[in-house]
Amino acid sequence: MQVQLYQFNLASIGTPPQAWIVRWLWLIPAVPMVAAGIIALLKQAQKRLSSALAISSLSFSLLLSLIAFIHTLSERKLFLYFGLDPMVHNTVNFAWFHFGATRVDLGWVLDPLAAIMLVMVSFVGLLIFIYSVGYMAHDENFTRFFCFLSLFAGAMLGVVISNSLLLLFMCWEIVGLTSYLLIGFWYQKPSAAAAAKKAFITTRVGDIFFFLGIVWLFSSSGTLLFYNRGFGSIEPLSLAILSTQHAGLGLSAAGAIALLIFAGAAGKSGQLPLHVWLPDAMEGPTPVSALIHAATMVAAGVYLVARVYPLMSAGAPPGGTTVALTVVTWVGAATAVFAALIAVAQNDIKRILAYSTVSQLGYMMAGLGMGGVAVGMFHLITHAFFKALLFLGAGSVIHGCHEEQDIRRMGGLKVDMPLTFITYTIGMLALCGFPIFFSGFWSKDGILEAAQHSAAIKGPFYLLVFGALLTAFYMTRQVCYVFLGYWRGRETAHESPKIMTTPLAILAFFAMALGLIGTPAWPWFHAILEGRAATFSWHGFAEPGLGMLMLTSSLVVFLGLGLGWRLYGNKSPKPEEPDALEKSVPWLWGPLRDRLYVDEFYDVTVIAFYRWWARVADWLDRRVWGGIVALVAWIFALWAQLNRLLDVNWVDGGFDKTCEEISEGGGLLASIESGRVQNYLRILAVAVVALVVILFWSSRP
Amino acid sequence: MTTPLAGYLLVAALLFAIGLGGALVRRNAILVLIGIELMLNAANLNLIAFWRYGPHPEALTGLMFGIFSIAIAAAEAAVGLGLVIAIYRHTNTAELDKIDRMKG
Amino acid sequence: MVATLGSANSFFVNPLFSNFDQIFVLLRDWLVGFLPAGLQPAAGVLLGVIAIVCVFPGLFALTTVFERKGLGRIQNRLGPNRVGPYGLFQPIADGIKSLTKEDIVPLSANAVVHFLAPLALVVTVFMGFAVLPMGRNMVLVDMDSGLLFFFAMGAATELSVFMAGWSSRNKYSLLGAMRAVAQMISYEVVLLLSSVSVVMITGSLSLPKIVAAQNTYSGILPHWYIFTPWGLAGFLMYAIAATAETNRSPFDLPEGESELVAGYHTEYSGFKFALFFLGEYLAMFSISGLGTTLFLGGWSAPLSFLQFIPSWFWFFGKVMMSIFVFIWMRGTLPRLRQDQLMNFAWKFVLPYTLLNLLVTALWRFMGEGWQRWVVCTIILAAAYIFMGRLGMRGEHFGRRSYRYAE
Amino acid sequence: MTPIFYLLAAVTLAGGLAAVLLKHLVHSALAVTVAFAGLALLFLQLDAQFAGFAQILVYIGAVAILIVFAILLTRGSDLPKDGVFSKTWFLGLLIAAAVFAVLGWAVLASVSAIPQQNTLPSVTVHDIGNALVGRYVLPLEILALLLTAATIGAVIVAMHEKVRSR
Repeated sequence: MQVQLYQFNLASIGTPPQAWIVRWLWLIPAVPMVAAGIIALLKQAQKRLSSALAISSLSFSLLLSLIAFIHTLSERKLFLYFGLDPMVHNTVNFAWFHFGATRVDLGWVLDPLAAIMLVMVSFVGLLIFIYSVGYMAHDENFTRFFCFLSLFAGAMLGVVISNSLLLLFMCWEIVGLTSYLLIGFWYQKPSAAAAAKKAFITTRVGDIFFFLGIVWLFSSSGTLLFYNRGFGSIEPLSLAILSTQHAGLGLSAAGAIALLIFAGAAGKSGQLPLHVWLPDAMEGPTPVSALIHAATMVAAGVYLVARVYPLMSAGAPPGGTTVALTVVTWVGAATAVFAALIAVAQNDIKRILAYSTVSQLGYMMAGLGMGGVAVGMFHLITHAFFKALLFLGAGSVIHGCHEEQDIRRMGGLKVDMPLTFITYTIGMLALCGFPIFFSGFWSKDGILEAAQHSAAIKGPFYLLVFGALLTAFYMTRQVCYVFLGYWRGRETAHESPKIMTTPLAILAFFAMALGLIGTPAWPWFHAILEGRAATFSWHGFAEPGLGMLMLTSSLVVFLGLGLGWRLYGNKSPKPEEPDALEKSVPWLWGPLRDRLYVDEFYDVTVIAFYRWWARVADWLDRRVWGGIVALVAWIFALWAQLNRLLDVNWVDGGFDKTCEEISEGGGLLASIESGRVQNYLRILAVAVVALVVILFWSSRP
Repeated sequence: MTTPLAGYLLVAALLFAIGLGGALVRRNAILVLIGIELMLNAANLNLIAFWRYGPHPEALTGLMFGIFSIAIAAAEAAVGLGLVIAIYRHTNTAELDKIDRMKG
Repeated sequence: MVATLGSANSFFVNPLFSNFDQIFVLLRDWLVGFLPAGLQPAAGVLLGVIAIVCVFPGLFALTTVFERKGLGRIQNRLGPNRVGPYGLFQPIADGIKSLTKEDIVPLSANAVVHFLAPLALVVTVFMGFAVLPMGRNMVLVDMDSGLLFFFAMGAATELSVFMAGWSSRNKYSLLGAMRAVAQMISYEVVLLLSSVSVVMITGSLSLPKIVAAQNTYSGILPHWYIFTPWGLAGFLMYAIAATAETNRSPFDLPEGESELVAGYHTEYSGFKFALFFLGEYLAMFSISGLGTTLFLGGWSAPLSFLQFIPSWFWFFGKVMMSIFVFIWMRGTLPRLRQDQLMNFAWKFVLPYTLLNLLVTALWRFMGEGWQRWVVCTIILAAAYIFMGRLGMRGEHFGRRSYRYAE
Repeated sequence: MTPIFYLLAAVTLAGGLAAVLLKHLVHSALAVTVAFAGLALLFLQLDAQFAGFAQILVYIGAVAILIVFAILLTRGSDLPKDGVFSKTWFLGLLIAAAVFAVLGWAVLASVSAIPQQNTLPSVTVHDIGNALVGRYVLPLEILALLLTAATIGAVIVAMHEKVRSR
């Protein structure tokens, strides 16, 4: 069987024999998806079974992901040992369908990028699954929730391992669908339903551009596979062609396609013009916010950009950059500051985190734009851990405060919820980029360093530094409101159950420890993604300007923390009281609180246009088309009346007569049906004898 | 009887006739089923005899038919006897000439 | 069907070991050598049959003492200790007693069927031994489809049990027979399916080939199937089914004394009863022999340096070990209820065996390497835990309550 | 045409005849078992080892037991009052005889025309297994489906109907 499979592959695709794990990689997304299917068939009451199914399926995926990761590492070690290029893309491709001479291929890929993402998604996902068991314990739609979560995890893992832009797009859309379903999970709440719709439609805007990009890529390169032994669409052969075609506006075809794909990524990752859905998405259950809208799905956009990075950077002069990357950089940097500004003036605990997520995604995009795959991906991974931690911490706080989400009605929780407080603080310090001990510092530092080295323009660098200041400030504000001071809510808070705090602790550990694999002294993570050997040396710190930069960013963080402490520290203002910042700079507060009027802007432009267009369409429908339809209906009614007259008078009489005859004949035949089995058997046997006799008689010469 | 094949075929024919006779003359539904099983077995014997003495024994056709029909007979017996039991529950008898509710 | 007139193969360099290992085969060949060549195969088979017919009833006699003494030990009493040294001649006394007892046939019993039932049982059980390899080259007939033959013979015993129960015209007998048949059918499915996984790996239904496939060593450790995840699971299922198939405790409901007097052989006495008794023990031997062959490496030695000990010693040693476990279980476990028995068979053992089949296929499919160990073990263990929990759902044993007669 | 064949044929036919003629249903069932066993031995005589053992396993191990169970469940072991043969038994006998006459005539008339080979076909279980999952895999799957459906169907048909009080 094994041999046959291999031969089949060889004959149809030309893939060489692959390791066991590569051939079975598809199981990683398939198992949670199958689990989702099974859970969908379970009754709502079977809570334990459904959660056990979901968790065990994702554990299985995690196990396979770890095997895949180890496989990648060992392969890399082997290749490095023999002095070969360690950037191996293990692919398994197969033809989905043919039309004419064209063939659409699908496939999956195992390379360092995918392997790291696999481990991250399945690990964080698993922790959040476990957390959800506690968080959703009393929800009556528990089973449905786990069905969606499993489906999401499967689709997200599918995005990660796709080797075809088309397969990626399919999984991408399933991810979008589950996001919609989960945001609107409490669809009885009008706000949740509206938020779900908003998320779906807004990301759809980006996806249309994405799809255009896919079509363009297919028409000009003839394949949608990323890697196909030198013939994939983002391998040098195809890139050389793409980067020489001109698409107008000074762009090459590669650049234009990259920008279109980036539009899709921007929609998913909440980049600047399309970021509006992400804060609203916090209407969903908190584990969803943590899983989808902080750790994994929104990172899918970043992952997509990292995946098609060769396309983005195609045709760049040595040491220079391309139009596409510049756009990515500026959009990212602008988003980072823009969202951080808004986050300063929000009062909903999850909304602050949502804007913070948008801002951090901007960082990742900027990092990708300026520093390459490794820089952006490192921040993605560290962010996934500490942001999931923050969201789960927020969920724990909300759970403990009896579904209260307004930070002005909390306070003093460090006494009531010590575990949550400690882990949340770790997450907050990691997010702020507190020096040395927290992973956020190293990943953010990498981005800043890349921005500083980016020769052409310094704008993004200053924006990002300002963003870092704001990040430290608003996080301090939030922590002060929630955990310090005294309790301002109604009922007293309580600590969450073990099943919720355990994932928090694990995530907190990683939020601190993950920084170790990406320090300048031992850039192991970057080495893996860029195919270099990882060496440990303290000289990594001795790069020119690095020390200065680290000092600057540390100072900025301390400045932010200090500012926050000065304005909010231990003060516990009353809920009605105006915010400290509002008191000092009221002219700035208003616009920030109202999210810089982006929603309103969309309301009066895009949505107003659609309203007007809907009214026009409605009028057309009622007056013009409706009239025509009514006319046609009237004509047919007339015709039907005529037919009825014919039927009653002519046809019915003849039919009745026929029926009588048939029923009489039937009665005659029915007398054979004695109802006794042996009678039938007897007739059958006689008939057989007769037939055989006839047969032999007729065949005689 | 010149050939062994004819011998087997005649035995099968006789067994078939015995089975048919049983199915026709007995009143109990279970015995009718037994008769039918005998007929089926007679057919099996034919299949295997043809396989053994036929022109292409290496093609396994007759043997496979035989094996498949043995397996199908198991299904047939299960369903048939299940039906007999169900009928017995409804009519409180397994005598076939008392069961004629399907009379047309 | 060709008898293997085994020539002593030169597996061992030392002729002494080899001769000792093949002693029975050589003996047979020597005896047969006196006859004309045309009669030799038939005579060889006949000798084998005579050997089996003599050896196993002898073993049966030994086992009865062994069992009674063992049970006595477990129950803190002495057991038979009057006839001969340590009561070792007890079976002889029992045999004489049962031969000389009056043969009672109930008046309303169906005399012919009543007479045929024990015969049919013993004969079909004996047939099963024909395909068991009891040592290197020591198999009566090496059939291509030996395993199938074994199960076909096993299936035929059910009918004789029914014959015994029905012909006695006694409601206890009939109930016992129906219970026995239902139980044997239920567990026969499991027995077959758990053996199928071995067939899947070996690729043969021939029992000597199955043993040969296990008779290799890595280092000093043997490649018995029980040392694989699927083999262990299959063996456990096989052992459960075998216990039920032979009506042994804790599955001995068909002869539950407290409910059914003695089950289907209530109305038997004297030598016919002894035949039933014999049949039951022979069934135990044969099913243990098959389990040994399928999972425990048959006649192969447990460690490679122990190969100098003759192969038949290992076979009979393993069979006697299984018999010991049977006795041990009888002395230890309480009897199940009928519904528990059926539920256990159809809701746990059968699904798990089916899963084991899948796992076996996976094992075969994944090829060499450590991954298949991990994956198969995880699947089987997870399924065991999961199904165990599912099975225990709703089984909340309340506090035991007593109702006394007033 | 060996004596063994005649013996086996006689046993088989006697078993079948006894099954049809015996008054007592359980006796019939036991007699039909004898016929099945005889057939299995005939299969062995035809060098179809696998089919022979399958015959024993399925017919004696399962079908015979099923029949016996059905007999006991329908109280078939009590003798009926008004005879075991139906009123039209003579007609049935006539038809059966006619069928046999036609079949026998057909066999005798045509068997000499068929080329016959007497060499022993060497078919191992291995070959049968390969054929089952090779050329005959589709019938095998369909058969598996049929068996599943038949099992479920038989259980549902024979199950006690629950009283629908609600």
